[in-house]
Amino acid sequence: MKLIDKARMKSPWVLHYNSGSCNGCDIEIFSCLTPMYDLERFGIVNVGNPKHADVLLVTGPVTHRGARVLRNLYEQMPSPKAVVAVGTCACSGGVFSECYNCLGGVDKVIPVDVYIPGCAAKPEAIIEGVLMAVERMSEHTPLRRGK
Amino acid sequence: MPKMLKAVVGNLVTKPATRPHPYRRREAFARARGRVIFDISRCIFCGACALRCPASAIRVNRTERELVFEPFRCIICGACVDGCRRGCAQIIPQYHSPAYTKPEETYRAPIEVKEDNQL
Amino acid sequence: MGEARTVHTELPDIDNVQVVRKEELLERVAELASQGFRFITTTCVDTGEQFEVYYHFDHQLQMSHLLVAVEKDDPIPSITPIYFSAFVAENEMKDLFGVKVDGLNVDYQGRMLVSDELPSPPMRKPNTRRDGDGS
Amino acid sequence: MGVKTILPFGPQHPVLPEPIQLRITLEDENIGQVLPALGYVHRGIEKAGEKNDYPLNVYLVERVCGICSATHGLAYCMAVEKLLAVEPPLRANYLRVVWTELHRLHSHLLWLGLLADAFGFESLFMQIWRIREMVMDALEKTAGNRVIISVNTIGGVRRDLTEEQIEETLRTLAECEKQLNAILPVILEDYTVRKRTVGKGVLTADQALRLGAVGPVLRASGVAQDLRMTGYAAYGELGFEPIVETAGDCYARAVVRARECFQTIDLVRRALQNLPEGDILTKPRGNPNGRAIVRVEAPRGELLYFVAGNGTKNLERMRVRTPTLANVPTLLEMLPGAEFADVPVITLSIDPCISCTER
Repeated sequence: MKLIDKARMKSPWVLHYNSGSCNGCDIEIFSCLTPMYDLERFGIVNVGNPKHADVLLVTGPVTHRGARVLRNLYEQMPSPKAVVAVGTCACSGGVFSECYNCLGGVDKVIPVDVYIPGCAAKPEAIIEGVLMAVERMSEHTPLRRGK
Repeated sequence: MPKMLKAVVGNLVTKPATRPHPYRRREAFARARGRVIFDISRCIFCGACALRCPASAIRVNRTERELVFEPFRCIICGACVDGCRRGCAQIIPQYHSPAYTKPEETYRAPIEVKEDNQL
Repeated sequence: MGEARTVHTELPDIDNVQVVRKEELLERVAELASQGFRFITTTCVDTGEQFEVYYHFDHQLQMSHLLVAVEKDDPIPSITPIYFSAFVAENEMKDLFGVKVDGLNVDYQGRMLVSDELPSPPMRKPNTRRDGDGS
Repeated sequence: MGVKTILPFGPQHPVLPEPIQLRITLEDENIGQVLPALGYVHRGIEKAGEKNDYPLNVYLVERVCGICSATHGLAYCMAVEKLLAVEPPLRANYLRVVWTELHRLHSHLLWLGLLADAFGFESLFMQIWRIREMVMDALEKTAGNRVIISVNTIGGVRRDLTEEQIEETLRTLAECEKQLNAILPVILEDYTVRKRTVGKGVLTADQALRLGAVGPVLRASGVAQDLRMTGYAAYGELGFEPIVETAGDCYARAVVRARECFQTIDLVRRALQNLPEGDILTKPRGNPNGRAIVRVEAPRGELLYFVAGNGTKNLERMRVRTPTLANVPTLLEMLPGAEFADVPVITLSIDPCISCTER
């Protein structure tokens, strides 16, 4: 079991979901994967399947319709898992906090581990945030698994 | 594909474009909008910044002489800086780092001479 | 169906607006279509008393507009038989304002953008007409 | 006649960075009918635009879409300026062109990268995005933020450029152009790319006009319509010729965008070299009253703002018609008959921006 945990920390796979953001943070997440910032240095791979993922990157203030998908994705992810709210909208709603179709923040729907502020969040901040999430996951692994 | 070869070979010999971010931090560009800070000693609690904030991230309580700022709601547009006539709200190039919680920042005015006299 | 607009002449306004009755709307749209106009979009403005619906068209970068004023509960005909692509704009009006549109080719039942959690059309204003009998 | 299957494509899909669902009716591998299901990104910005004071709306509309935020800010500011009868200074108009065009450049490069990624041509994707980072750095150095640059304000722009920054931006552009010259022929002449795009998703000029297509989709079908021809901001002084291709397929759309990259670099360069001296801001006075329509050319096509004011701080109505909304119906005409494996490429070819579409 130890070995698997170690492997997971060495190479966390991330899943990205846009729950109603303006695309600003999404393209910054993409920027992180490209040569200038290169998240793959840390073994971080962007995957499309929630069942493969360890870290969920969520952008956007969470719309009503997006909330259902988000909850579904979160439940599909295997434990231990971490959720990173990328951008001001995902943290608290930002400018959209008073819009009628927005819930205002990812933490209204699913528990969030790391908040990355910024509009749009800088790639450097996203890298730091993901690494923080991984660190936290390694600390809390037994807890999250219910042991 | 042969056209690509030139670029591929070029990439082999040039140094990597990657910024080794967490290990060596890049100096933020001088005019970058990183985060908003408040120099509360200059503040007169007029509330101009709170009025101008599109995300309502700033709350000013004039009677309590208190300014509450939520950095996790701030969209770093700089509207408060434009609106502040006292130079209290400022933008610095360094971005706000991620955190496990999202605390509010509360700024209180330093105790004034007038209040000292009353005590 | 009186004059739709009460804007004073000295205020800035849109050029090239033709006020039409809703009965003759389809006819006028078909006319524009035959002249090679490209449909841009519709804009619904809730004046409180009634809906003002603008239809925007473009030909060689010159805009032309049709304006229809309808009572809040009256249906307006869909222009989708003439311009297929209008279904997006008309569904959007239906979503946001609750405008009744007759004969839509693709009907999302007022749930294209707005999710089921929101009970009423979010941008509709309360009826301010004094003799208003509608809701 | 094969078996009919209805296949949902999205909302969370590896090819699409954004949530949109296409309900695709398949007959074996061929597409019969397509119905888009929207609403995953609808936030209600038009409503929020009525609640806020009109100067605050600038920051709101910039967040309609992160990729073309400068254009949204520009269009909104132009509409309110029309109502307030404010004329921005000449220097502000030139600076607006600089930032809007830099945004277009980064948006087109982003799209070309995603296109390469959709083929599985990952090396090219990385190359293009590396070039794009130069543009992002130029934006951060001049405007202060990478994506949402917030430079437009009612009556002008919020930041000025120093001589040094102009020099530096010009150098960056020259380097960018050099590298693009090395890369773009690859994407346009490569066998794989041609195989995947030529003849896919054909839209004739007639169809495009009837369906109301805008932007590169319309120009790739042979219709020379670009709102920059109307000469808003400083485009009138700088002179502008639209780029047109006639084939109307995915390949033509890629060519239009690739050629527009060079055109954009040229426009920025000329705007920077001819930057007039003077103020950058005319202070607006009063509250907007009346109605105005402004159309500008966003990276994805025509962007329309309808603004109605009633003499108070709040607007009576703000209507945003974004380019992708006009291009979605073309998908319903292009996809039927295509093979299922081509769905990502054809969908990408209109450069969908869902957060624009739904606001």
